[in-house]
Amino acid sequence: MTLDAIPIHVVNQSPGEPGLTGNAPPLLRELAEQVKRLLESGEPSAIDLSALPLTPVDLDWLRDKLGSGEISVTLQAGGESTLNETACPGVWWVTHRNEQGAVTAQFIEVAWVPELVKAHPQDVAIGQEQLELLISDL
Amino acid sequence: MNELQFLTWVRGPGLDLAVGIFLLGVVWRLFEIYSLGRKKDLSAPRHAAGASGLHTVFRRSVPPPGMLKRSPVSYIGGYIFHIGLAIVVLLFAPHILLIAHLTGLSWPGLPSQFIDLAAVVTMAAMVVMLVDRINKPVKRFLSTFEDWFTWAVTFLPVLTGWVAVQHLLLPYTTMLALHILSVEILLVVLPFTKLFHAFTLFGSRWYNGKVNAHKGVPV
Amino acid sequence: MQGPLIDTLVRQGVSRRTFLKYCMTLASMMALPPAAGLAMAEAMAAARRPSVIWLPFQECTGCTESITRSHSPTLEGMIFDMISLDYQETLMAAAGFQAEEALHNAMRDNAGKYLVIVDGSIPLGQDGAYSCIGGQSNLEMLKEVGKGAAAIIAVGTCASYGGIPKANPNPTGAVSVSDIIKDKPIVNIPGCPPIPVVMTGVLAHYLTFGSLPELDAKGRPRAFFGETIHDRCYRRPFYDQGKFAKTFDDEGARRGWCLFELGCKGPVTHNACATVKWNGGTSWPVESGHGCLGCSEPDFWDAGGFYKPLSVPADPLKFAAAASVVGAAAGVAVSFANRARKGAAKSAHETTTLADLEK
Amino acid sequence: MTATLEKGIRVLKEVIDAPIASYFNSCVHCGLCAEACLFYTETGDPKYTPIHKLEPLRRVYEQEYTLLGRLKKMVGLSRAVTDDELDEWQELVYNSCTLCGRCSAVCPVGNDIVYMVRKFREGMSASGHAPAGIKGAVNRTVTIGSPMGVKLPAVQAQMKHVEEDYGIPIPLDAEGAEYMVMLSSMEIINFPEYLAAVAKIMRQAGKTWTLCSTAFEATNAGIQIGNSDLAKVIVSRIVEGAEKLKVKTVISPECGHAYTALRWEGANLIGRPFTFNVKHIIEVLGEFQAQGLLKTEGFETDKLTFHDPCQLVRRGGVIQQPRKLMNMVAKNFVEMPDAGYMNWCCGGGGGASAIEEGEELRLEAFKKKKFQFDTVKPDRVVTACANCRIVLEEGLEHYQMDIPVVGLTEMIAEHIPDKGA
Repeated sequence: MTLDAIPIHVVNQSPGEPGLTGNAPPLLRELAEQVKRLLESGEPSAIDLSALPLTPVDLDWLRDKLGSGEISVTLQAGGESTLNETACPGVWWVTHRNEQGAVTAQFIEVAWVPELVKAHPQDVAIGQEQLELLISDL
Repeated sequence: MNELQFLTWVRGPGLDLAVGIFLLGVVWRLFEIYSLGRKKDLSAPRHAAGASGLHTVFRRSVPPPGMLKRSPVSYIGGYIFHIGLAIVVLLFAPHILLIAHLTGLSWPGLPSQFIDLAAVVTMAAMVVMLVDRINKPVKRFLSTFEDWFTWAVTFLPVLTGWVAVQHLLLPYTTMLALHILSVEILLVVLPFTKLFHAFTLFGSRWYNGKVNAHKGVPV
Repeated sequence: MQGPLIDTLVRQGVSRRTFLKYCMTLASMMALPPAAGLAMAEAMAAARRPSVIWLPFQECTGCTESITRSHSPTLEGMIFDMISLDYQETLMAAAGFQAEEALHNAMRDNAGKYLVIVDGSIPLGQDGAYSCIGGQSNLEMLKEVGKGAAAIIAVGTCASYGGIPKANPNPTGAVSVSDIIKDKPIVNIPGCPPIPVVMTGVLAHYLTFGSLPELDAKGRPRAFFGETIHDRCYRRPFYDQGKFAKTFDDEGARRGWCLFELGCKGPVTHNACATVKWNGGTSWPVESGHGCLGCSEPDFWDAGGFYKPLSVPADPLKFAAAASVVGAAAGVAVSFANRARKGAAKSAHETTTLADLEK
Repeated sequence: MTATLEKGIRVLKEVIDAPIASYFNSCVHCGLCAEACLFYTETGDPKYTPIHKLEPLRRVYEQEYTLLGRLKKMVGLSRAVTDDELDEWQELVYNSCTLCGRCSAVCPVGNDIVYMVRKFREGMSASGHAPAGIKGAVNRTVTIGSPMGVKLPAVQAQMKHVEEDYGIPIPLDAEGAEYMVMLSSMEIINFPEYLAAVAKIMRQAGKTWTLCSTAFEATNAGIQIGNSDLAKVIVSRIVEGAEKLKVKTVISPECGHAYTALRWEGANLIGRPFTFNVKHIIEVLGEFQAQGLLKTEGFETDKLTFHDPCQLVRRGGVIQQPRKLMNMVAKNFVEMPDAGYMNWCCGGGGGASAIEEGEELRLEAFKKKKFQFDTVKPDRVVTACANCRIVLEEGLEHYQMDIPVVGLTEMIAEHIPDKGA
């Protein structure tokens, strides 16, 4: 039997949808603060979702509110990672998985582009070498 | 000693010791008390319905006429805390497990929410009884160190057990260990204090019933 | 993100993104702020490889196996690439005098700066003769190597608390690292075996911040050992509802009910199994249907039986028969004494006369 | 330790038995016995709590018969019982205890407290700590034959009086009679109607009966003071008399403690079962009534209530008979609250009425009876114990309540037609 099949009774219910703890809405305010900071000083920030007491229903609610934006990045690096921009540009929903596909970490990042997406100059330098090699082979 | 070592000690050697002293004390005290014997009553007996030692053992669990009104706190508080103790001790799943493990006997328990309520009500009743002991001139007058001590020794297992289950105050491990320790203290002092009434009560009621049944009085 | 470590990794085909992702995940597991992942990556990439001496004492190599054979060898292995493992008997190619020389060179060259990892307990019985390496007892070796260490990491329950060698009756007189070394920072990473990511987390923390992570009262990193298995167990709701598996094959066990009655030590065990899981996040003991043994706690082997529920004492009726017999003997003795006293009082009875009513 | 104290303690060691040990170990100091004791309820003084009246006995038990108690005594954690202490306890054990047994009836752990008080009095009397009033009564009973100093000639004068007034012969020392009738001094002096009543009843029932010249006095002050040796001397006279006259049944008069002394303690005092039965006059009347040997005519019409003597109900088991007899002759019989098994004591039983210095306390405790009487407002009170009768009369007079007290036997006899039998 799968874990999902086990009926879990969530005691801490707020009025409204069952399973909501009420811990999700304040995150929207924090995100607004972080977006403001990004605009003012260019400083990126992030919220570590696995460190917070959020139920799956909370996460669904949050993801639903934030919606989906224009960019979806899939990263294959020691397992798959997805970095999806939400309907709020600059706010990214980041999920890291390991090789087995289990979620190892989940963040909401506030950045122009998540750090992980950017190519590192030294990697670019390697790419340059690669290109030159290709050209020399022409 | 860390908390797991503490728990291991109270579950292991501590409990061995406590149960040992308890059994030793109970057997010794029962011999000490009942070996004194009593003289045969040579007067001609009179028989009456409902008059016997056994009748009195049961009948004394109910207040005699008029007494409930005269001392409601003693009776109602006493009932609540004795029944509450019985519920908490005998119907809490982990306790049943312990008994099953020791004796092989097992029975269904109550949901922990109910046990939780019973524990709180029991503690409340015990506090009321304590206040009554402090307030009532007769009880205060009769009270010695032993009365306060045995109250505390009885109250602590309920309190620590409840706090442990509720995950309050101290880490669960420490609280559980303290709970078991408090039960051990209770076990050790029981045969040597008034708490021994848990055993002698039956003998006392039986003697009273028997002596008076000889006269044909159902007491 | 530049430095000797990342260069090595890149050469081995690990991308910078993979490394960054790993650091972010690790930071999240260690309950560090999200930004720490990036800082960690930057710092570790540039870190100088500290010299590490790994001392194996009374152990079963399970801890080494746990770490070296963890499911994502590239990731956990990376950390070992961040360090210069100068002495590890199980892994090193050198042997005999060559190995001893490596040890002494490392100690001399990095005096005061090297890290010591210990797995296994230290026997004190027979002057330590139960476990010797190259003719030197574990005790002497630990003292000698420990002298120049920056910090010591005790890996596994044996090194942390004495573990199975220390189990009753402890024939070798086994003790833990912290029983011997008192003047060095010591991190305990207990578990039988410990969770690999805890080991790498501690190393990463050391490399990133140059210090050891915050420890609890038992010398364990709070980030991983702050909560009990029970607190984070997915079967916890069943405990609260009073739904328990009674045997390993009953309906309750099949439905995944709480394993408390089958002896689970989750409520008193501090470890991260319930969140980090094992085998690359595949599963962990409770999820596989077996209660927690409490292996990351001191003396778990002697904690009253793996299959005895916590509320059930180890063997409370141990003295029951003896106590009852002694009680009966005492009781009978007192009875005889009492009867003698009463008899004496009776035979000394003087019939009361009217005159006796007066004082 | 004085010789008398030593003797007292030795006697206590003799009488402490398994029930007492069990009782002391069961007491949880709940204080409920106080609520059952009229000396506490009417004074509110906690020292009158029944179990507290036994404190010295408890210590003797603990120090002599428990291992821990002996250790405690050895290391000085437990005080030895002293003469001064027993002096102090005299008031608690005698003046403020009528052996009514209400405490024994309510104790939730089942302690028979009155059983222990009775035993404690053995030690108190042996060590010389009994009150002067009861000592005097015992002295007169043993030396003269009656607590009030009544001698045979006084009884014979009474007999003559009755024979003249009613024309019924009163047999004396009639061997082989079925019943031997006992009297209490109280009846001989204060209530001579009793003898006449018994004569009328016996004549109607057609039973043979007799008085005994060597054993006419039923009361036993030895039981009240709590001394088995002296009680034995007194009860032995009755046993000898009854066995000499070969009677089947000895009838205890309307006196509570006389009944207890003869019916329940007698055989144990002499150390062998009686060869005759012992019955209270009310029991005998009840039997006659049931057998149709008791026929009455007419009814009392005023409001009557019945005061149950403690030794008859709680301590004796005679509960229903008086009610049936009352209804036989009374139209307006009302019960007081707590009547019957739980009736409140008159306050003068167990020898208490003989203690002069206890009078004030006794009258204070009488407020309980006053309350009972005030509740039903009877025109007259009927009882079946001469001592209760005297104490009730005193109390009623003190509280200026105009309620006469009558004996049940006499009242029944009044309704027996003159041409009976």
